[in-house]
Amino acid sequence: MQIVFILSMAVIATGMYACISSRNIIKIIIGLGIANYGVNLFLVQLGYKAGAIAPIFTHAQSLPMVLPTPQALTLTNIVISFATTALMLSVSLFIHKKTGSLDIKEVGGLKE
Amino acid sequence: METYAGFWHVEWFLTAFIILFFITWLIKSLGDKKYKSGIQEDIFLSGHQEKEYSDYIGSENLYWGFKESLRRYYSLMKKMHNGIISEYIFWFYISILIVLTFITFGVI
Amino acid sequence: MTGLLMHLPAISIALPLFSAFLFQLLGRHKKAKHILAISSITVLELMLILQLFHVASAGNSIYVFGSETPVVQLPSSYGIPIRISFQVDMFNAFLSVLTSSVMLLVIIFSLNSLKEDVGKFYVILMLMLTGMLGLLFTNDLFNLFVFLEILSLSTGIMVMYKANKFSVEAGFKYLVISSLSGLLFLLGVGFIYAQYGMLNISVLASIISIGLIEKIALGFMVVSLFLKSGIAPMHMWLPDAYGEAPEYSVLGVAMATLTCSYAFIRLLFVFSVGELGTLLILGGLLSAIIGSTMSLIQKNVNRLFGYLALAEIGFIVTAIGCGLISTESNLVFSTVSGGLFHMLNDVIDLGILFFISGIAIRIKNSKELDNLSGFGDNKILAVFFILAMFAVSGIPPMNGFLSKLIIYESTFAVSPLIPIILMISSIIILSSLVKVFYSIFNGKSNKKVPLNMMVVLFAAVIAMLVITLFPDAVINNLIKPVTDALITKSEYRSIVGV
Amino acid sequence: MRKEFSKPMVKSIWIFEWINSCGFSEVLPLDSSKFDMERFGIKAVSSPRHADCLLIGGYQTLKSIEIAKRIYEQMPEPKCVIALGSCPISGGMYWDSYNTVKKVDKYIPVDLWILGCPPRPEAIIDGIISLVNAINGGKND
Amino acid sequence: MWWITLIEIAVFPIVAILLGLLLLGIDRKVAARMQRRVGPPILQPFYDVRKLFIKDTVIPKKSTWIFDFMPLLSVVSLFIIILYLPFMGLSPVLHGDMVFILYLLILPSLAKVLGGISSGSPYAAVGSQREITNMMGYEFPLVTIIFFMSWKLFSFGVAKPFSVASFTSGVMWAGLGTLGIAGALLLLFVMLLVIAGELSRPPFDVSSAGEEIAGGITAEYSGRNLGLFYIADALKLIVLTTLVVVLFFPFGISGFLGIGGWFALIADSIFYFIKVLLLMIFSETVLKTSVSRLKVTQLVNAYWGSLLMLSLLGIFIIFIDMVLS
Repeated sequence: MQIVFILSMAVIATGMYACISSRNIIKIIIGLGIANYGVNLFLVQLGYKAGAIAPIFTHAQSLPMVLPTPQALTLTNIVISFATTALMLSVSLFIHKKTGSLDIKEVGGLKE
Repeated sequence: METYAGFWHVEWFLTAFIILFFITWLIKSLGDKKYKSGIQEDIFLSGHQEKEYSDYIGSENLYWGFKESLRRYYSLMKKMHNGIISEYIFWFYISILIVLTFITFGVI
Repeated sequence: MTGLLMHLPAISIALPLFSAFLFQLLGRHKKAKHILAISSITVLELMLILQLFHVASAGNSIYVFGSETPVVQLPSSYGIPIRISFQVDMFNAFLSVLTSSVMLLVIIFSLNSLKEDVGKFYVILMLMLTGMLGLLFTNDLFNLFVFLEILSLSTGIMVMYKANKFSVEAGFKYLVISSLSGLLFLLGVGFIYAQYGMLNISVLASIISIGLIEKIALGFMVVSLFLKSGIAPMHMWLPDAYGEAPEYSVLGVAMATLTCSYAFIRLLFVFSVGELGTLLILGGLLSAIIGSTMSLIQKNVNRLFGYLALAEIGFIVTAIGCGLISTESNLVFSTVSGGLFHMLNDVIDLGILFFISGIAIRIKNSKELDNLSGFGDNKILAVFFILAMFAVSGIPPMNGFLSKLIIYESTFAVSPLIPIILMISSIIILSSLVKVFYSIFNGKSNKKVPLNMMVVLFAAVIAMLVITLFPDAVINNLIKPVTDALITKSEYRSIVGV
Repeated sequence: MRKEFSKPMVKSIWIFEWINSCGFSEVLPLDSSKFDMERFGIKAVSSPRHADCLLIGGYQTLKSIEIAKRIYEQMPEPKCVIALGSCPISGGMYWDSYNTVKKVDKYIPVDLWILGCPPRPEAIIDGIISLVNAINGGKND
Repeated sequence: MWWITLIEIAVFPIVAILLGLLLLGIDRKVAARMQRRVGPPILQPFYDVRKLFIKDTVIPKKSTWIFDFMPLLSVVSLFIIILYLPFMGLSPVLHGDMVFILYLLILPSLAKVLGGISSGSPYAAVGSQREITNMMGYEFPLVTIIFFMSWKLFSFGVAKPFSVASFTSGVMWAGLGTLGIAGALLLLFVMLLVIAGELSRPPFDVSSAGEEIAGGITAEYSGRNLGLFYIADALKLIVLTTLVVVLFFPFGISGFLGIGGWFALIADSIFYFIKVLLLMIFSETVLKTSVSRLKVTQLVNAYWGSLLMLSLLGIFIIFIDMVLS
């Protein structure tokens, strides 16, 4: 259990590091995506019980079941991060059309 | 209206304002109102006859004195707001560290 | 009638969503879309006002989604609250009325400045309103994350609505910032869930014992909401977003930021985390200083008002921070009531400023301060602007002065340095507003101001004058119960009897 | 017609100096402790809007008389003009040059001539006092 | 009793105008005497105002309607401040608190600035943005001193530490050792310089700089508008010196001499007049004759730098003194 927790924290850390170190907008979006996957991983492993089966009630064997709510949270988060990434990608397309480059220095037109 | 360490009464302020506005209006009406139109109404530009001048001072150089005296502060601000998104996120990470240290070590 | 009252929180979310969906069906006739938008928002506002009075008289009301009778003790074997529930107390009822009236004014203000994509604009506006009302009413942590994301996405699109080079960049930054903050908020929710296995705020508040894990979880949640409401070191996206948003709906974006600040105020007070008070004060003071000094050197008028909004958030956050730190109940009450009263005044005063700049930009169709001049002979606009300038910078007898008076005279008991810095930043705000006054009300050009914009301006100014002339009435039966609802957590916690 | 000087004007006369050449070096000591003009309520002012008297000194060229006339126009109504030194009277030393204005009176109605090239500070003070007495005595023109 | 206050509301401002103009006359006379000049008669300001009210009031074509309204607003706001301060040694007519007075002190110069801006002349626009810079400057030390003193009142356990009435209980010198008195004198010195700044007197008169920007803010004003600004300047002198009297020397003389009734009233007002006169002489007449004008950047550096440090030093000394005793 501890390993997965540390792994998810590592994934989140890499995602967040990718956001600040990359100079290209697409890489920032990818970084955000990775961080989202890290959070999803963290959420899913919360309800994990050793040897339990998926929480599907229709004619399920009488074995202990994994906790269903974190999986619901993860599903919603996946949907939301999907929508946000799609929107950001289309916006970066638009930015490229308008400013001709994806580098954050050129794009950063709004100075002080 | 009572506040923690003071108070504020609107009604007295408004009555005083109305009475004193009337008194000042009386004082002002003592003066002379009429004047000769024409050249007398033009703006005094040390005597020069500017046909079309823009008397408007661009918003860039208003408060030059204040900006000049706080030059170092404003150059720091220019560097801080330089429009690069990864800088903004970097500031967010710094704030996370500050908040987490503050909240875990209970620094009141 | 009482049936309707029971279902109000759910209806207040469903109505904007449903009308957002309807706009697509109406196809091309613009007139119907305008009517639908205005009518749905007015109906919503009346219901929310009704709810405000109901809550004022009958205390908090809770609404549970998905169980037989809407208001029932939460069923399950031994009372784990697994259903999503909305709780309406005096604080978020008051803010919901404020939000919906702001949105109504924004819609009326932008009636004739929308060319052809009327439906698209109203869909985004309705989604923003859904996000805000959901954020206000929700009693469930994960639900708060979902509504935060809805609000962020729709406000991001609203900032990008003008689709020119700069607004797209501002919108992109807004989206990146919001998704990052949503991400970390979810991490905090995950930690809380790992520890207690439940997500209902009021139940958590009653059984939570602040240990290390809870502190880290609350830290993550609160920091991401700081980022979303633009407190000092993380504020750079705010002037970009306000500067580049379309001039008729900037107030909507401003309202979104204030709703995010509601979220973290609610969390901090419900979970009674005292340590963050000093941090809030430092962040508030820093944003007051940066907001006021940076607004002096701006050239774009809405960007300048964006920095003013940042400074005003600084005032509110400092007052709330002092409320968190201090222990003596009288001091806590007056600092928090000062902060909330300033939230109300700030929305109205900034509203007037944004409406006037909206009118100026619409007539001169340029955002630069240098070519907005030409309203010298418009007497009404000049008087309104002067009143708003007095109000924002807190010159008596305007309403801004009332709330700033409460803030100064209560935070000074915490430490005299705080009101000194706040007062200096409000003087600098005054000078940047004088600069805007000089740019706008300079030349003479008899351009006609569209009627609907003047109606909206009149409404905002009347609201300001009502607060100015009857401060005791406003404070005693509006601000006092709202502050009590926020500070006395007992009713908020005990409503979900576990 | 010009509004006439009235009695209360006399106690405080604010002058606006339009002095080109040597006259200024004579007007300067008026503020000094030796010839204190402030004891008569006379104050040098920096904008014609505030001024009552226009002090014209030094030789006036065709261009500068244009500006002087404009300044005179922009002064509020009860106003007077004091010509300082011989240059405004008859062009002074430069009477024979082509562009000096020989007689300022043709362009601006002058009320008081102070002779001297340049007139000494006492002469200026004495001139202004005589103007004050003239106004007190009712002879306005 | 409320009609007595109405009468006082109407009478006090007129008395304040006369007193203010008288003080201005004495100020110019003393300044002249310092330069070994004879100097204008004491009643010179009265003649100036009378003359200004006779002259034409020229309204420039390019100026907006605010140009004509603002002199009125600046005089009205000064009248209102006088009612809230203990004028002529009596207790204040209306009860307000220090934050309100601090904010109301901004209104006169703000009205002057708005008038200058809407007069359409570039000289006035430059003058008014200098005046705002000046205002931003002198607020810092002023606010620091006043908030420190109310904090001191608060630590003494006074109920309403911000109300003017509690200030008149002589908070400054209460319970101070020798060190504290030195700190208080330092604060008084800073306050005198801030007063000179607020009146935009010579070392700080960047806004109405005669030579550089011909006439500064009031370049376009003439006739009765200028007269109103002249009266506003005189009233501001009274208001600010009364503010310093409230902060530093609020005690009356009648208690000391032990005379009661009407004589106490007269004795108090004479003592008040003497206090105001001395304060005015030391604060701005001395400065007017000895120091020349600062540049705008030096102005802000002076306020936010040296004067602020001085006031913090004074506060620190008093704090140490309070801790020791």
